Amino acid sequence: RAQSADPIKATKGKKIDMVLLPKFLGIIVFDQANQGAQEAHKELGNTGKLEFLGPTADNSVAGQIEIIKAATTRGVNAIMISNNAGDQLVPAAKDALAKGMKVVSWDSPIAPDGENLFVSQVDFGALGKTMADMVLDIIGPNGGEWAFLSASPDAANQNAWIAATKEALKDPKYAKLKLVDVVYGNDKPEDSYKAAQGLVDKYPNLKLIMAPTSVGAPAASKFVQDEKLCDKVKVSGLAVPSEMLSYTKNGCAPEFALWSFVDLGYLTYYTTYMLAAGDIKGTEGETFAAGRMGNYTIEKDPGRKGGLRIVMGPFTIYNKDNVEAAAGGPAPAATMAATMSGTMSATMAATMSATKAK
Amino acid sequence: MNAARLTLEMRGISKRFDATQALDNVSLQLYAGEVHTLLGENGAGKSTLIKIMTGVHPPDQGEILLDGQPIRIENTAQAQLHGIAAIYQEPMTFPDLNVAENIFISHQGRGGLVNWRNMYRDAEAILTKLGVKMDVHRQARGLTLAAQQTVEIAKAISLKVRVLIMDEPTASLSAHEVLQLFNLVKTLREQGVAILFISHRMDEVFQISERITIFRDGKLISSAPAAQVTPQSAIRDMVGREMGSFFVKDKGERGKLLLSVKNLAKEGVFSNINFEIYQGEVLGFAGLVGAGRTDVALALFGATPATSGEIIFDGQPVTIRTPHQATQLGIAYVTEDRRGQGLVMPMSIAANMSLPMLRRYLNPLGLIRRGEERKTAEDYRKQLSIRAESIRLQANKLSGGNQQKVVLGKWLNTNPRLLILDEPTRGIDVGAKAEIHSIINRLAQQGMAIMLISSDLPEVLAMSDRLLVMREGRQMGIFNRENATQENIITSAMGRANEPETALA
Amino acid sequence: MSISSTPRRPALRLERLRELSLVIIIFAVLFFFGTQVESYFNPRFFRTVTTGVMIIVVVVVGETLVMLTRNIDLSVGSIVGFTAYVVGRMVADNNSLDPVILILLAIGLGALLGLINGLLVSYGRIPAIVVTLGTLALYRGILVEFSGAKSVTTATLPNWINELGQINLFSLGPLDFRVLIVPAIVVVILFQLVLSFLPYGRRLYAIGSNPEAARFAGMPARRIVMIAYVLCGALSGLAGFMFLARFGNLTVVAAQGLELQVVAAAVVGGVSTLGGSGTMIGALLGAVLIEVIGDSLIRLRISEFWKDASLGLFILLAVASDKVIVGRVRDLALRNRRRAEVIPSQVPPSPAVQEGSAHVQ
Amino acid sequence: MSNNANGLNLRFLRSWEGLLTLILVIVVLLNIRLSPFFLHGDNLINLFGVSIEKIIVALTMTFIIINGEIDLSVASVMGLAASFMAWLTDKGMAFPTALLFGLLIGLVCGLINGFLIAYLELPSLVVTLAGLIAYRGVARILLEDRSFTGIPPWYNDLGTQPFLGPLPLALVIFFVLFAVAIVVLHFSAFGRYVFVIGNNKDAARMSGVQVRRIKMMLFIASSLVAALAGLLYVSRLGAVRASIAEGFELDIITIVLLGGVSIFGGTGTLVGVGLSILLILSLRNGMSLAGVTGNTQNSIIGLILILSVLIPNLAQQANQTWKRREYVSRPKEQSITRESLP
Ligand SMILES: Nc1ncnc2c1ncn2[C@@H]1O[C@H](COP(=O)(O)OP(=O)(O)OP(=O)(O)O)[C@@H](O)[C@H]1O
Ligand SMILES: Nc1ncnc2c1ncn2[C@@H]1O[C@H](COP(=O)(O)OP(=O)(O)OP(=O)(O)O)[C@@H](O)[C@H]1O
Ligand SMILES: [Mg+2]
Ligand SMILES: [Mg+2]
Repeated sequence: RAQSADPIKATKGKKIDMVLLPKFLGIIVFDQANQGAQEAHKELGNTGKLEFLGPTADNSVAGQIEIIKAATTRGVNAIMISNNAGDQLVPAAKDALAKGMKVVSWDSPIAPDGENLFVSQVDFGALGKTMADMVLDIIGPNGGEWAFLSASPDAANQNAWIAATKEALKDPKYAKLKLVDVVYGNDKPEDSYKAAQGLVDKYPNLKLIMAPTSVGAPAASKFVQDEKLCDKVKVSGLAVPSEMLSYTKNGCAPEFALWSFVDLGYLTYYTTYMLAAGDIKGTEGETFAAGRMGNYTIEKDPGRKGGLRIVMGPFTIYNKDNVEAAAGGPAPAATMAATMSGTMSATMAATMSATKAK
Repeated sequence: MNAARLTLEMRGISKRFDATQALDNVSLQLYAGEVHTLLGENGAGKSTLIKIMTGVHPPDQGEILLDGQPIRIENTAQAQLHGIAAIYQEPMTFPDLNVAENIFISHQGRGGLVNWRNMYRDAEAILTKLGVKMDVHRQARGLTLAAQQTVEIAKAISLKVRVLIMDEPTASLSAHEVLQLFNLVKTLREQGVAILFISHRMDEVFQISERITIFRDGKLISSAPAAQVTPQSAIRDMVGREMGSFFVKDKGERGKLLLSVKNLAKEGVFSNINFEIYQGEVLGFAGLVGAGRTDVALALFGATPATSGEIIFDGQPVTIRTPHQATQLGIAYVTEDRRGQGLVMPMSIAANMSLPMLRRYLNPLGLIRRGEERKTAEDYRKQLSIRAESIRLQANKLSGGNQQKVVLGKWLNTNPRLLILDEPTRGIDVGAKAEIHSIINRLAQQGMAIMLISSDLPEVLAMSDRLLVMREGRQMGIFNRENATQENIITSAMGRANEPETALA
Repeated sequence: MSISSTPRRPALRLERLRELSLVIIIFAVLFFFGTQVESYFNPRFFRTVTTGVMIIVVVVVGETLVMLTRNIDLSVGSIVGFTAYVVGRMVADNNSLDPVILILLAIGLGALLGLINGLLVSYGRIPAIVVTLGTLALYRGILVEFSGAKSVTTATLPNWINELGQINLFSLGPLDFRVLIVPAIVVVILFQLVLSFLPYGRRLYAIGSNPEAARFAGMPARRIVMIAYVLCGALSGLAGFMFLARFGNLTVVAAQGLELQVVAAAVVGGVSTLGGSGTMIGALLGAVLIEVIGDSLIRLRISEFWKDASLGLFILLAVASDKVIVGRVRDLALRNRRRAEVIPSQVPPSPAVQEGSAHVQ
Repeated sequence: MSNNANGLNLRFLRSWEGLLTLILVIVVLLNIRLSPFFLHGDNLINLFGVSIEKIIVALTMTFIIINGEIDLSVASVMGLAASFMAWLTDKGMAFPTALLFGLLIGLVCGLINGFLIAYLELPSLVVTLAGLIAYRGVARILLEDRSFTGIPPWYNDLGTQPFLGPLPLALVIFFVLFAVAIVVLHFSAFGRYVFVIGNNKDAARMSGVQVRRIKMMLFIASSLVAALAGLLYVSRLGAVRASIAEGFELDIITIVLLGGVSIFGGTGTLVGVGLSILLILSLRNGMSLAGVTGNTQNSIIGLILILSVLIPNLAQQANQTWKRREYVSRPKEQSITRESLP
């Protein structure tokens, strides 16, 4: 990001109809993304419409396809998709592209030929490493058994993060961290709670549950707290600070991470608007100014052959020192105590030492 | 009887179902302590009148008065509040409840707790009074029709009623149970209950009634004290013409042996059944309710296969495990339970008739030739004088007797080699009964073998060439026409002479 | 084949038989896993099963009431989610809300939703499955619409709710009985008594067994069915509160799909979808059986991906063996006594007819 | 209720189907008014296209429900057929052969369901609920968390490109199956038996109908068609995951029930189901075009489902009460719920 000296600026006030499509409705993070998108919508003075349309949780795949199809028919100018349907969205998305629509994925990408580009919240490789670090940090150098509690086997981003983490684990310094299982909580608190319960039943020596899902992490924390196992089994993952406050404070979930979904929605909107307005072409190397978030450059996505992305960047590691401040609301990244960029190591280390200092 | 008090009066009642005028301006008076009998052909409107009395159907016109006061009856609950209870033509039991509960379900008010012990005790007492012993703890599911009917009777008489309506309560009972029922009716009568009784069995009617009212085509034809009515005049009023003599069975030619049954048994149900049926022969089955005749028929038809024994059909030993196999062999079974096993209620008469022989009505593509189907149904409608506006009418819109005729027609149409008739004339009026008897006669003459199960003793006696008597799952003997007298049969069906039941004979 | 003339004691009733057979199967399952899994029988497992089953049990009791009348309530999942979420939000906004009032609110809200179902089914004369498929979507839709996608989290709940799930009622040796299983046990016992001894309960059976006969017998069938729905809703509301207390973190999709688990538990427990048969004890055992299978499979350490296939297989096996056991035992019982006897009695007809004896104390 | 043998007749048309037609006309008119895109050829194909697999399975589901049973496992069979096909292709089997095996696994599922329901006489609700869990589970075992994308382009084109005129293959198959289903259900002996069994299983058996065989055939057909639909779904999506088609069963059953088929069996027509398909699809399409999605869309469909039965019922009830008033004055009416009448 922020490489070119002369970033492209958005042409305000155009009429561009846009659809923001989350994985499904009813989860706080997607609503936050919508908040960010609405903010950008106003800021850019778009005279078109921004619609926040999503399927239900139990009909996500078919529902996403239906919404894309309808948007294509209606001649919407651009659609922003958090893919929950794996590669199954590709034909519908290709169709949309063929009709001249702009398709931008965010949060969870589509296969490259079904989109213009992907607005990535973080660098997936870096996130994998961060998760490995958090595990190491929490269960200590002596290592032990730990497991993933993911959303669903079909969530592209979750799978990518798990894969990235496994990749990172190859580093000898993680040699003693034994990843024993990956289970799924379907993005429902009760299923996640039971999945955590299952993990603990299954692995008596389990030391940590890593839940890279905003629904799974608090549910797993609640379970270990209910079973008074917080001393034995810790929880970490990606979660919303306000939902983790008490668990972080009482030590059940000492450390977790998240980026701002408001920012993600804002950036996605900005990118898509500029693409649809013709300000940017969506080619590699273009650098543009995304309002309050600064400048971004379109680059190759190392994780997806032939894919393009922009990486939003900073995300935050939360612990008992900063979680309270953040819990008030999803604060913008800039105000956070410890932020990290795509190539974070320095700040990371700082955060780590902060935790260990205690 | 002149002193009798008018309890319930129906004035100028009319009721129309689509194209059928079921009742046309009829009036009826029920007096306290009097048995009033309704007579009429199948479809004359008897059951409809009753359903209006109990609030099942609203009348189109007319009014109902209780003790001279006009009353409104919009549903059965209200009828019950007025002290009107009915035994309907088709038993209305609750299959998942046990016998005792079935009897007392209407007693259970809103408050309080169910006292099971008292309920079982009282249920047993009532059934004892009815002259039957039944396991009151048993679920009603799977009870024979006669047993269900008995439960219904027990239910009705257990209520404290002022008007008791009985729509063909005796249709599936044998002489013994009928006698017990009539004894009960007499005590109710003494207590001042007004009783409305319906039956197609003439001897019963004249035995019990004080007053007889006759319907034809929904109209009231006559209403008079029983003493002024003779069976002949009653039949004339019902049918609108003179009727020939009663049953006739020609002594037919006995053809070759068709079926022989050896040591047939079904564990816990019946055992050691041995008989033969020849072509052109009518083998009657007599016995009390629950003797196991239906079970033997069901075993032969493969519905509930026997557990041991031999069946030799047309010279070949066969095992019949499903009704489908039986029909393939050319066996037809006219069930006694027309509602449960005979008819597909919401379907048309035509569809019901063609069902066992559907393949006869298929074109080469496997599609049903509706025209042919209707033609057959039309034929049987005429032959059996089924009272229905059209053969497209749903079976559940027919009167009880007419439903029975549809079931008969359906199996006659298969032209079987062995025809098993289980209570074939249950609920069928005198005119049609004679018609059915002549059909049976004709079929036998044409060489069909017929197994006739009937609780109507005069009927089996008159129609059978030989008569097999069963009692409690055992075969008591086979009587030839010559020695099959009423006394012989009853004695045999009730058990040996030294048993106390013979007191009845 | 002699006939005893003394009245028989009631032989094993079909319902008892089913319950017995389920108990046998549950023990068989426990035994099987006991041999497969090391230290299978531990106190935690007991807790897992009891706490896992308690919410379902409360709902399945309500569902059974409805199913007995030959109806069905598919909206229970949405009612549980709705009440859990709404009550959760209320108490999150006002932490000082009295617990008793909160629970009553949950029950009342559930009852209200149940009342809507009941009115539509019994007075609107709409097939139950149509109504409750509709309200399944409707109640959930309203919840999603008005929640603004916010979650209820433990952080916003008062402590007493968060801790409710961990309070131990008492311990039996190493076995802990959590306080939240009390409502489940009470509800099962209470409604089993209702079914066995209240005229209302018997009428549920009657209506489901033969609706036409119920009408002819003059039962107020509409009211009875409606009350069943209201009770089912109220119990779902109670379950909603339990859901809140147990999971603490709720999204708007809370308890989605619960209806299938509930219907499965009921049907496995011997409640007929055609109405008229089933007991609360049976439904409870059905729920326990499914929970035990599910929890045990996890202990097998099979891969996550094998879990569902094995669960489905085990349910099938359980239902099939239930069928076989019940069938066998009933055959045996039938063989040993004669069938439905309608036997001429030896007692001469007595002149007096007992009048309208009451069996309701 | 139906007069005619197989339940297709005019009186029925005047009530349930007539009502559906009326609502359909209203919805279509509204759609045309509210969205300029509704009548576009593309959109009309789309209207079917997005749900084509569901409506194909709705056809066999109609038979099953009229027969008095239910098949909750269809969506899982769809998923299993697709996953099995994908897994085999992945293991190196030729794609067309793998497709055949996909159908074959559907047959196996049908045999299992059918055997347990028809011959062991287990309740279909439980059997197919267990099937719903188990078949999906097998799909999970095969594909785990992987996504299979090795679909040959020609197959993908079948699902996305026009096949006959402007119609894609799946739509052509649907129309053919619909015609066949109407003939079989309403004009053939088999269809007659389906109705008869749904109305009165005992009477059917006692009339020599081979109840078990018919049930067996129905469940096999149901799973086979579901497998076919699953494979067609793959051609439209171009990728397979183990979760493919998850949750479709409820939509499928809703379509059939709204079509006037009684859940207790014995009544219903394919005309009604056809109308119900058009109605639900137009509704969904219209709402999608209007930007109404997710739970709101479902709620509106739920509401319409209820209202479409409620309004005529209330009208009829009011009419009856009025009639009764003529001879009685106490307006309290007591009767039982309609659907609980046998
Ligand atoms: N629900 C209904 N719908 C249409 N027609 C009906 C209905 N119920 C009865 N009917 C018709 O009304 C007429 C009178 O029937 P009802 O049952 O009163 O005859 P019934 O005198 O009791 O005859 P049976 O001796 O055969 O029992 C018959 O023609 C019958 O078809
Ligand atoms: N205990 C039982 N369980 C299930 N079905 C039973 C039982 N007892 C009898 N039945 C059924 O009752 C029907 C007929 O019984 P049964 O043979 O005793 O009657 P029957 O001798 O013909 O007397 P009826 O004069 O009443 O016709 C059959 O369907 C039989 O299977
Ligand atoms: Mg009659
Ligand atoms: Mg009999």
